[in-house]
Amino acid sequence: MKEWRYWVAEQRGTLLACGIFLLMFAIYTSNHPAGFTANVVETAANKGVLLAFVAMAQTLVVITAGIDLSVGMIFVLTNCVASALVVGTPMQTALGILAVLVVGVLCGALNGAIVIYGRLQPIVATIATGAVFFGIALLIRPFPGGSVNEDLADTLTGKIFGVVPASLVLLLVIVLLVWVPFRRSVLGRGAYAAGSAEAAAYMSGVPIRRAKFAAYMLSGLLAAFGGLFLTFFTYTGEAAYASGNAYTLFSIAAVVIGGVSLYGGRGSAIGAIFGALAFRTIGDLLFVFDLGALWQPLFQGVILLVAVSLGAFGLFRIRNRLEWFL
Amino acid sequence: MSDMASHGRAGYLPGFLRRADPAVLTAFACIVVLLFLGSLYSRNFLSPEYLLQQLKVASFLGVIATGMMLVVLLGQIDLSVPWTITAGAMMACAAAAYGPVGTALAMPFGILCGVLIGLVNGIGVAYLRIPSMIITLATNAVVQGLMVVYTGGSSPQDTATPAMRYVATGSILPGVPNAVIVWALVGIAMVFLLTRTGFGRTIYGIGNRERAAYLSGINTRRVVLIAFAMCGGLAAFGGVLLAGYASKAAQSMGDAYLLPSIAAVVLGGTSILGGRGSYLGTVAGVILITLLQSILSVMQMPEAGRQIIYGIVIVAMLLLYGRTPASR
Amino acid sequence: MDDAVPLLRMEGISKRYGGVKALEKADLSVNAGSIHAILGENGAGKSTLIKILSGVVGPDEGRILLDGREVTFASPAAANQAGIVCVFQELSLVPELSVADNIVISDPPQRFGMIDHKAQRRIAEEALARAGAADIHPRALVKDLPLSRRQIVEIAKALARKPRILILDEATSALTAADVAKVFDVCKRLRSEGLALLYISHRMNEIRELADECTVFRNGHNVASYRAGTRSDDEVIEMMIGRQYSHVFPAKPDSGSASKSAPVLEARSLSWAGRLHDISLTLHPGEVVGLGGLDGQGQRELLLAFFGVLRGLGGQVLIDGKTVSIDSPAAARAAGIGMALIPEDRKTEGLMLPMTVRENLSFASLDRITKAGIVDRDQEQELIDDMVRLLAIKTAGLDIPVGALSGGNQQKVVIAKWLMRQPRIILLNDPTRGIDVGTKQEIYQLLRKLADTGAAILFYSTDYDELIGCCDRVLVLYDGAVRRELVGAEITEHALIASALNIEAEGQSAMQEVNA
Amino acid sequence: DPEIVSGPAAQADCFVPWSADTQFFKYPKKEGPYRIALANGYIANTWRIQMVQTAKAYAAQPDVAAKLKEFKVVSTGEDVPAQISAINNFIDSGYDAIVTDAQNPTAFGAVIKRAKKAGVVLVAFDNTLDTKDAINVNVDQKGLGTLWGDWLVKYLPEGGKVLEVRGVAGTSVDTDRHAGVQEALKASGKDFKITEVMGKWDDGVAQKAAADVIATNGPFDGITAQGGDTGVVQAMIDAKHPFVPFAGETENGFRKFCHEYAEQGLKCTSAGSGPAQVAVAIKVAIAALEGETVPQELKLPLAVASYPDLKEGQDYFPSESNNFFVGNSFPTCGINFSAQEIMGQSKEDQ
Ligand SMILES: Nc1ncnc2c1ncn2[C@@H]1O[C@H](COP(=O)(O)OP(=O)(O)OP(=O)(O)O)[C@@H](O)[C@H]1O
Ligand SMILES: Nc1ncnc2c1ncn2[C@@H]1O[C@H](COP(=O)(O)OP(=O)(O)OP(=O)(O)O)[C@@H](O)[C@H]1O
Ligand SMILES: O[C@@H]1[C@@H](O)[C@H](O)OC[C@H]1O
Ligand SMILES: [Mg+2]
Ligand SMILES: [Mg+2]
Repeated sequence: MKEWRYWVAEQRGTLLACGIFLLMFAIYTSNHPAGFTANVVETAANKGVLLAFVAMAQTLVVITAGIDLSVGMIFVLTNCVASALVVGTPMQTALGILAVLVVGVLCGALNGAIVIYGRLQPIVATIATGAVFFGIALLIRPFPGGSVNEDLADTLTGKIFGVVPASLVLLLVIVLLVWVPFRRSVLGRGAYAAGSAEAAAYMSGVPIRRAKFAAYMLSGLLAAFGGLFLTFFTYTGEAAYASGNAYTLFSIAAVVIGGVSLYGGRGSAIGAIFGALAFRTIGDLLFVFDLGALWQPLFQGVILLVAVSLGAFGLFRIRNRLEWFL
Repeated sequence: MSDMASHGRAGYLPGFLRRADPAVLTAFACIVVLLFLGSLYSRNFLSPEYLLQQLKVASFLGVIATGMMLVVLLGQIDLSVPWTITAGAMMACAAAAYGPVGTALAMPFGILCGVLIGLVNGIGVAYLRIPSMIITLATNAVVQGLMVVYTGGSSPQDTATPAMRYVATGSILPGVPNAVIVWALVGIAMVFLLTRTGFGRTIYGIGNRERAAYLSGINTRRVVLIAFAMCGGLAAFGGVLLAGYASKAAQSMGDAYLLPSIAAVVLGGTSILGGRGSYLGTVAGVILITLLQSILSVMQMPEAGRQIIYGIVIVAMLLLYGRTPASR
Repeated sequence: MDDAVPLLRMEGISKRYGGVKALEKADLSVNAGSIHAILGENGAGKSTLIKILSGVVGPDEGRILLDGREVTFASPAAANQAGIVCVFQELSLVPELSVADNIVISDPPQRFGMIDHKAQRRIAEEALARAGAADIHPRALVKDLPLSRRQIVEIAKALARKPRILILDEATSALTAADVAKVFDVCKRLRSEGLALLYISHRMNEIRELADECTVFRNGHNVASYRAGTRSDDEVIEMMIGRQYSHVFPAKPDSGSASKSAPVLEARSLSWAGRLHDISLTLHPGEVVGLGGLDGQGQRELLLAFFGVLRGLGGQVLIDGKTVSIDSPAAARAAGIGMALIPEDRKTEGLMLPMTVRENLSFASLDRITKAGIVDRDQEQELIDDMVRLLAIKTAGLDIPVGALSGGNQQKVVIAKWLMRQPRIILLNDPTRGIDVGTKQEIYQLLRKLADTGAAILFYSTDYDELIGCCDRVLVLYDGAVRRELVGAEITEHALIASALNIEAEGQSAMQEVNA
Repeated sequence: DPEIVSGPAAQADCFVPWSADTQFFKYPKKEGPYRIALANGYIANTWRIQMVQTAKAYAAQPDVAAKLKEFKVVSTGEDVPAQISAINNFIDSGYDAIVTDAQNPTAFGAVIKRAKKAGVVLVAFDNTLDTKDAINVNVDQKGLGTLWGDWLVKYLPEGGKVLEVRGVAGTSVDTDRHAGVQEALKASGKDFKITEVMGKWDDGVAQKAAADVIATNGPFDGITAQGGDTGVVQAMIDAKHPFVPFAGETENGFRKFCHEYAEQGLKCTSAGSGPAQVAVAIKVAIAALEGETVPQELKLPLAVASYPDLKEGQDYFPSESNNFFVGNSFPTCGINFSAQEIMGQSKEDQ
């Protein structure tokens, strides 16, 4: 095999997700009454980036062969915290942002501690911590409200030079500052190894607990970036139970569309970002196709079903039935 | 050590006792502790009326969790439970609009709809090898779409039939709600299925290692398909009961059952990775969750506190007995 | 040398797993610059000993002295630090990572706190070359490699860690002669570099060739240590199994007597996915037919093809002279066909480890022991009793997890679960891998007994001795095709190796005759 | 930008300002026909489905249809950002007015700015927006709570134990209604002991919560519930709880019960916000585009029906589903849909 083939094989999931997204986005913008304009892209980007953060957060945990059903609640909780703290002078705002991120990291650390050191199954552990996070969010914000530094918010949700959505730039920066270093670090590799074959990794002397713990903490951090950005986008905080759960489920869908294996050890946060953008575009398609209002949820459901079934096409190429069970 | 053929008879304990692990016992102990704590707040928590009422409410979750347990034993999960419940309820009520025949067939029809949803899940998981977490998420969205279209598109009949009401709220044995009897029957059937039938063995086998089960000549895909269909049917049955209980079907009725049904199964000691768990544990888990929710609700705890305590109690109980073994 | 402090001493090591004493007051002493073989039956405690040595599990009692100083290892990483590196019996590679990632996994080269891919690649290439596997691409994913290649990667990974003590726990069990030879070269080179090697294997010839010192384990305790070459094989085996040991292989019937009956299984021009080419063969009741050749030449695929696992098969399969299409193991085991497959990897393909011995034994026969879907427990018990007796399965009970049995007994459970169906055609995929000599012998005898009662057996083995000792005929595969058929006295080590390597030799003309 | 003018509004019977200090808007007159969009959020409950159906029916009425070039509906689910983005998209696509049932009252600041800049009329109803820059149409949620509280005070002159079944925690609708109930009971000066549970506007949840609390804290002298009322009554029946005065919403099932058990003590007031308020919202949007004066906050009358005046065929429909909100007309605005008409209409429609 040529070198580039190995690269393509490694990136297959990501490339596929990227392809799906580009196709869907092309369909969307070419049918949009306003067309492919900076405003339309900005709107789509803002909405997509939010989910992209949560999906990245989910990815980190999924890579370790875990799942985080509390990720949406961390997102909601940090949104509520941000709506209380990220205001005032630039200094206060900066400290507020720091506090929000710390809250996210702490939530992730709590999950990690319970799963890794408490040895509980991630699914149930995070169902439970999700309830706790939501409860705290509700304490902070019994009703929707609060505020945020609007100048900063407008900058980050607006356009740079009137063209490039600032949200995409922000996302890129976070990817470069958080994901890439993690991916290329020993701990990052450890997280993959633990997700792929924990016992083997342990026997090989990989620091799997530390690696998984780091993954959970960074997951909390990324979810907090999501919560922060939600606050910039909405100017407020809200302890919304339904949307917390919705983001959790969306993030799982995004991660899968993004080529991240739910069995752990395979996939990348970049893929999950494209998965998130593609998932969001499913919703946007409602806007350009003239569907009866009552048919819209069904339409979204069917597209989602098709998108997640795409991976199944590979199945027909399988010629050894034992490969079903990998 | 010599050949141990003679040991055979010792294995003749009833299945549920043989499998009764410390987790199940601890779960039941937790129930007692919860009741005790509740009784400190109000003596009424120990009254027979309250306990029967709890059992009745628990039986809806119980029926739903039964199906969930089946797929969890396979190492899978069913996230389509919320709208499967709703679809079961709505379709049962819808059938009642079609004269006496419709009324008579309402319950089976509702359950059948759940089975169909389960079949779609099962095909996705077993034949298309899509991770269950994701295919069931998608079918949930599709069923939601169908129900929204149904509710808005044709004048819906959403009143439960008298039979549904009777099954959910009547009592054929004095003092014992029918719903509890229904759950008991479902539970007995499930215990029998899991411990005495070949199908039950293959469920555990597949949950442990599907590859080995397949190479043993088991049609594992069919078993997975059937398990999902049963899970769908049981969720829909839960919906039918709920509709009977509330005497009507409503869109959001399934939302409150997804996470509790998973939590109940796991609190009962069933491994979320599949292959290990007993029905008795699920019973304990269901009662635990139901009691916990009820006690927090009645204690006038504000929602925020209720969520926090709910989460902490679940983690605490799991730390008590739900930990995976240490690797060293 | 004897009065010098040994590089490693283990003293009074004990370890229990629940009620099982895996080790009891075991001692071991290893010198630098030597290869030390550990021998013993399945379940003798060999793996447990080295797991303790390499920090995977902690001992209940006893101490480890390295250079005369007492050490304790809290983790494999700690043992690595001290220069102890182990190639485990259960592979410790991470399938989703690349070969290079795996080779450097315990201590990747770093620059600015991040993994240095260039350096990692260099290390990997070097280690692969030292292990004699320069053909493996460092970027290939481990999960895409066949088992034999993985074992080589595992060895390369161990070498990259620059060990002082290198432990190979059945590291060659899935390797063919050619690969084994390469590994031996490596071992010998390392010895000359002053390393200590601990070598565990059930293959006597390997130990004969390689070892300087030997320690024999039985029932969790070291029963003897001796310099290599000072004991005969039979003596060693008797130490291991603690009883008299004679003929390994049962006598074969007159060659050709079986092939006079009508074939039960026949393949005509089977081909599949570019991995099997135009394979034709016949299998008669009462025959043991071997599949030979280098590992990975299509033998496994051929067995899977018969067993209904492969899709898109070309050619025909005939049972009792009638064409059949078998599309699943369920169809293969059905009445009228009656096939059984003892799979390659008992842990993932043969058994459900956490389930009980009972459940595993009857798992393939559930259809036979259920009436209206309900398990008939009395009938189940009877069948299980028969099988436990027939195969002399050693277990502390039928209701303990099968995973608690030793490897050899696990393998017996796999075989028993299929014999319970009384199959007419038995396909075996390297069934004695990692099995001690005593158990192997029992299996050979069993196979012959089954053949004598009319079963047809198709037997793939990576061990040439086995093919020679057991088989009436051997089909040697090369690149997915039958290269040569050896019958009766033609089955010699020389012929097997020559045709496996596809060497132009005197075999060539004979082969053409066969094909004609 | 709308000009801020003084009242009264055009069509003053319908466009009732919220309070004395409510501002009035006059938008620059635009030529019709108009492109109007409805940006709904959540869709999967009967109230919302009824609302969407009413919107479609209203837009299809000949006199309304004549003024519309396009009427588009999008439901984005419970996710606030998705709804915000939908509105942004409508603005960017040049719609003249956007009507919305907002998932969150405070999150739409940036959208409101953007709509204002683009000269788009933004009307929120039901779940309205905390803003002075868009038009809000709603019933008085707190007033609804007050109405319920007053009803209980009237029937329990000596005070007593009251069960309050609340809605979804954290929503303004729930908080406002709750505050209304509490204040009314407190204002009575009588001794009321209130037990609260969360019913989530859902019959099943409300029924379960009510059954629990009846078993542990019952019996009660009076009950108030927002949403899920049918389930609460069902829980009383199942627990053989005596029938007591009940203040609740407008579900048909609830009203059927109220009728059936009135003589046994289930004396009800049934009041709430009809889904038809969407039609009022559209009506205001058109008026604004036509350059008429409209109030910034518009108060709709509550649809109330109380013991002993519940009329069959008008206030409740025995042969119809339990599951729709009966109060669905605003006669002062000329909006007179019956719920059955709405829920049945689309059969021919599709
Ligand atoms: N994790 C475990 N749990 C329970 N029993 C165990 C465990 N590991 C090993 N044993 C038991 O300890 C004994 C020694 O096992 P060990 O694996 O050391 O044997 P071995 O000599 O390596 O055998 P083999 O040649 O089959 O690999 C066996 O009886 C085995 O069943
Ligand atoms: N094993 C390798 N051999 C040679 N070059 C490699 C190897 N792995 C990665 N590279 C090169 O290193 C650069 C980064 O690769 P890539 O983005 O795949 O790394 P990554 O995904 O961050 O980490 P990993 O290599 O652990 O997968 C690319 O130029 C790639 O071609
Ligand atoms: O106003 C509420 C509406 O927003 C919700 O959708 O259903 C219940 C109503 O009370
Ligand atoms: Mg890579
Ligand atoms: Mg071993």
